[in-house]
Amino acid sequence: MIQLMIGRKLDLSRREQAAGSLGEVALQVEGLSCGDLYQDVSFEVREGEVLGFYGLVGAGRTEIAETLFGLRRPTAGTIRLGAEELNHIASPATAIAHGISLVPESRKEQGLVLGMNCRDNMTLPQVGDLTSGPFVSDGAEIAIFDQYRDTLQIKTPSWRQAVGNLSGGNQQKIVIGKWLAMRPRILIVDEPTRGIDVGSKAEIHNLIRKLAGQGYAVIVISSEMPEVLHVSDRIVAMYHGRVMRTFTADEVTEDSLVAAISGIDQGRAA
Amino acid sequence: MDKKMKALIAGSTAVMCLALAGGVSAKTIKIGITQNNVGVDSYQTTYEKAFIAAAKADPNVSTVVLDAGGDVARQIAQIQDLIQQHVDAIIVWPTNGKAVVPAVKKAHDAGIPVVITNSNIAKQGMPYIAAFSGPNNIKQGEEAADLMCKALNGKGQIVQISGKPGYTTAIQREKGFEVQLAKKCPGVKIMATQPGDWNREKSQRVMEDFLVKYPKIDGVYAADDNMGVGALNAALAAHRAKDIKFVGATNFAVGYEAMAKGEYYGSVYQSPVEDAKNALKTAVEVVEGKKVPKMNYFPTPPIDQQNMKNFSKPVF
Amino acid sequence: MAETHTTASLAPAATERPRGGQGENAMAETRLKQIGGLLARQGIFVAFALFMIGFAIFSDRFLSVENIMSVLRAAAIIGVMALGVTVVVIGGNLDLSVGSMLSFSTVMVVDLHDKIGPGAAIGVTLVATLGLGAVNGLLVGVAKLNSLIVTLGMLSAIQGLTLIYSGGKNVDIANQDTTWFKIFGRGYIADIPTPIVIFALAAVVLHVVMAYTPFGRRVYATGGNQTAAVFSGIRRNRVVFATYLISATCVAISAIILGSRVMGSQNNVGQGYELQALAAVILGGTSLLGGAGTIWKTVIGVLILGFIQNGLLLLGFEYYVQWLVTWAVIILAVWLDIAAKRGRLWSPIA
Amino acid sequence: MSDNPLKSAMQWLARNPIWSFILLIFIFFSIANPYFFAIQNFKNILVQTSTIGLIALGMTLVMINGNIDLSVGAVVALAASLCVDIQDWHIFAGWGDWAILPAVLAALAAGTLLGALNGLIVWKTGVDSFIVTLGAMLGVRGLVFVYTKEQSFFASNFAFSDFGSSNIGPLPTLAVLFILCTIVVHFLLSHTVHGRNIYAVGGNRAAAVNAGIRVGPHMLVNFMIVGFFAALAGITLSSQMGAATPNLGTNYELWVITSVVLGGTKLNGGAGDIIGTFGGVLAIGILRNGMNLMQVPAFYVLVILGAILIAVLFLDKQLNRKGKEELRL
Repeated sequence: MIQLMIGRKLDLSRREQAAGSLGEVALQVEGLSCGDLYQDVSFEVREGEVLGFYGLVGAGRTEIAETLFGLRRPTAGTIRLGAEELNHIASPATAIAHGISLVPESRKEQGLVLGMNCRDNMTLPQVGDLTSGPFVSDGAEIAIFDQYRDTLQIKTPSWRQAVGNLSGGNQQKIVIGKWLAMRPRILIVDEPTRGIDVGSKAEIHNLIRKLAGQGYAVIVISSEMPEVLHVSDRIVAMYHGRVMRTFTADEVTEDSLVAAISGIDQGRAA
Repeated sequence: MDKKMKALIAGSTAVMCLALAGGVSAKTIKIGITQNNVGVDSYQTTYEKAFIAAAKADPNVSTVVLDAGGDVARQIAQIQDLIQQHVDAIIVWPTNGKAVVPAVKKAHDAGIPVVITNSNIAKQGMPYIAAFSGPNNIKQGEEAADLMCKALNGKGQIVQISGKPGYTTAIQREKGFEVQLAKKCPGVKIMATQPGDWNREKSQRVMEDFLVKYPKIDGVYAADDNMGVGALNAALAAHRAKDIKFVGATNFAVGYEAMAKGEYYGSVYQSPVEDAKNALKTAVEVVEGKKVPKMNYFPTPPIDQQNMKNFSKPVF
Repeated sequence: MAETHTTASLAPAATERPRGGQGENAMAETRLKQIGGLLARQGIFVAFALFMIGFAIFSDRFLSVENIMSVLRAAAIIGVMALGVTVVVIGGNLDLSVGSMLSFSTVMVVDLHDKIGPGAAIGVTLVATLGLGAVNGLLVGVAKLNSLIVTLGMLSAIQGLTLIYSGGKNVDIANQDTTWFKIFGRGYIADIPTPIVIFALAAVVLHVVMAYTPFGRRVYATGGNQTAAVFSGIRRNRVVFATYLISATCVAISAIILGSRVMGSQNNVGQGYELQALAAVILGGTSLLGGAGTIWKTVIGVLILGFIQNGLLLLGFEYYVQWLVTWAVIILAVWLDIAAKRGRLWSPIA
Repeated sequence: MSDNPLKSAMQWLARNPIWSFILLIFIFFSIANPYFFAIQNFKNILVQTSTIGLIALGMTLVMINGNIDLSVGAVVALAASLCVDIQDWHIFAGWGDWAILPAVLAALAAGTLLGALNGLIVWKTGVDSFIVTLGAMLGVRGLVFVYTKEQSFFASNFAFSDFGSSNIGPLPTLAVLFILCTIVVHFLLSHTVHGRNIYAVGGNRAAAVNAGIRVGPHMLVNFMIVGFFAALAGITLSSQMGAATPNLGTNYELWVITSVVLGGTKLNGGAGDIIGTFGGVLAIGILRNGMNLMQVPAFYVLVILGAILIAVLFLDKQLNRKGKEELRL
């Protein structure tokens, strides 16, 4: 029945190629809680791995991402980044310093300054480093923009274009480019393809796989089952602020995934 | 304790003590005052201090000192509040001579005598007040016109910098000056009038524009010395001060000094201390049932470079 | 090249507004768009030039060097303040406390001049003014309270502080002719009045800071979209705090010019200046929503206001006519500005 | 069981910090000053707040819309001047007390028209209302001086000022008028389609357009309402004084906005109500009255008012916090 709902079969063939090439544990979360939002969340991500977070809206996935990015203060638990163990991450600036990047859920509200041009948006997190003397270096900025425009195939007449005038897909690519340009160790993408056209969707999916292939630790949060199944190596299923089960690529089935995120097999979660 | 309180601003807190003490002994006279806008210039502040000091010197008097902050509506509210407190007399420094009439009538109807201070109430309000105490602003305008006429030997072209538009003192001084000049000194022409808002910097800016517009200016009349000195500053900067006679009103310390230096021709001397004492005395006499004249003007003589030795330097 | 990247990034929030009515009057609209493209960048210049020409026709003294210098000198006081306000507004906030802060600082610098000497007076005043700016910055930046109300409250509170400090009295400098303090308001540097030099210098410095430094970029981003700025790792608290410190510094500089020019101060000397400064900022095309605007256009806004006042006075109009004209000018200039940016004259609001 | 009403009252106060604040200062002044707690004084407070209060009613609507009107102070002066001047015109000489009627109507019409002008400019040009009314604040004051030629007007007919100090039953007429208007506007905002649209337009303009609301005319109407109330406030104020001065209403816009925001209306629009505004107006009125009675020196009053304004905002922020796990923006 679920197969009918989704309308296509699972494609797990691609997974084998990724297996075995995993690197160090980039991020390990232990018993992380944040008030009523989520409780006792534990997981780890390795370099070269895509970890999917699947669940219904309100399951606490975005809030976990925001906590890892220093936007929320957890009430319990630890966050281990490489060798370093932290109780919390103080601010997005600290998160960035630790090599974490977050492509947020809402690109218009959280991802972009719509009135600002493409280049300035893309270099915003690192503008403090792109300087010659006290001034922003035009050349360094344009170089970064050109690089990611080509890599991500962003369609814009010029970097001077205000991002508000771009299509949804290109806007999203600017946000992704902005965070790739930070060369993070851990890239978190929250609903990376919401509200963008099919072509761009596929491009972004391929990109995520490619990034993992290059050794990034990637966390993908999505409410679309095909997406999460397509890009992830492992999937964390959440329900009501709790991790119900973590699936590996081999064991995941649509039935079990749906069961996990709707709280049906609560017994197994404990 | 008392010393520390004095150190506090304007000693108003001390007055509160007095007011409390007043509650204890029943025989004291309780007088409420609502001032126009303390702090807008030194005159009003000095007035307030002198008033408080004078009240303190008289053991039979306790006071309630309020400030309308230049807002007519707030002044009316304050008069209502004073009626509410059943004071023995209310002294009003009108923010506007016409607008306070009904409130004054209300106090009058409640049996509380009202003394107007500094600038007078409109004639419609005269039946409801016990007395007026203060300078004669129209007369001051006239005195300034006479000074100007003397300074220019009856011939020349001048500019006028008036007070803040819409305020009684500004209007009366302007009127007194213009009428008297036209009558007594037809040879002196007013080329232009602009408001300086009782603000020295604004007046300086206005004068700078006048200096550009008129290649020849023989005299400047400013509705107070604060603005007069602003105009003088502008003329000094343009190196034209020597050709211009400056006449002001309400002699300020800066005006007095400029006069001593010979840069400023003259002004009208008006002491806020005198003003305050006069108001309190009038109010006390009214409460005590003495006969007082309705119009209690205190003298405001003209002051110029010749006779300034006879006056002490203003404290504000 | 120099200013392109900021101006280009200042695209209007037009994308957020519903678009409609395209097709009809297409021809007229394209033409308007072409003119608009030019005006969007230079509209305020055009308006300014028209004014100057208009006044020059009717008053032969208007364009004299003497008059221009005199207007600029007087406008420098509000001008420097307006520069600081521009930074705050670009950062997405308002500062209505600058007027009473100016009164405070002027009273303080003039009062302390005779007590502790000009140098120390300037130092103490600067510190005290920055302190007030820091209070604004803490309340708006760190406590995240609404800037309009905070600075409105500060307007009242600082007014009271000034009166408490001075006891309500005017303050004056005794030896006006001998103190070196006179250079700021009355002096000349290479035949140009010092206030103009200071204003120009402040404008250049702030323009460079806003257009070419990472800090400037962060201010634009914070004003443009506060949430996105935080999500980009910008420490919003510090940025907003800093904008208020800049604003306070500008006020302190204005106060020094004002105190030196007048050689005295009243407690209400800056009353109403906050709105004049804000009007200049708005005339310069800085959006009250934040994230857009430029320093040098604020300079034009200041000049327009200064020359209107001067021009109407030279033409012999009553003061209240100046108010009526300013009413029309503010609305027309801002309308012209946004009409050019959105490419159509009338608003798309249904 | 018995503490339930108390508990819910406490919760209500926590959600509406302005009323807790009013309670606090009310108790404070009652204890601290012997003249405060008196029926006559409460009447005074109501009359004194009615001016700012009437304007605040209209301002609440405009501000929930996401707009603002800074020109109300100048409109107060214009309406007051018109009202007091016109009743003394020669053509109405034979009308007796009825001469007041055309004067009042003219003043109300002027206020409503200026409101319409502001609204029309905001609607048609798309210029932000802050700018439009900032200009109007200056321009309308200019109109006042053009009309009055700097003169104050005095109502020679005492019937006009008697109205201002008259009573209906035990209550002052102006207080009754204010309370009536409060009820009417409250009803308008909470029980009519127009009221619902006010929130819709302020909350999300694009969505309001999609829902078929004609946003432009809608905002125009609200600007007319605030203009009307500013004019009405000008009339009641001038009838309290029996006179009008051209500087009347200076800075009123600041106090009106302050009261409205204290009452919980959001500056960005979309939220707020009349009960809250009434509380905000009352809070400032009580503070001013109490400080007058206690003779707080004028200089300190300014500091205290400023500090309280910020403190209430701070309190509101603290009370509306969602908790520690809130997003730290």
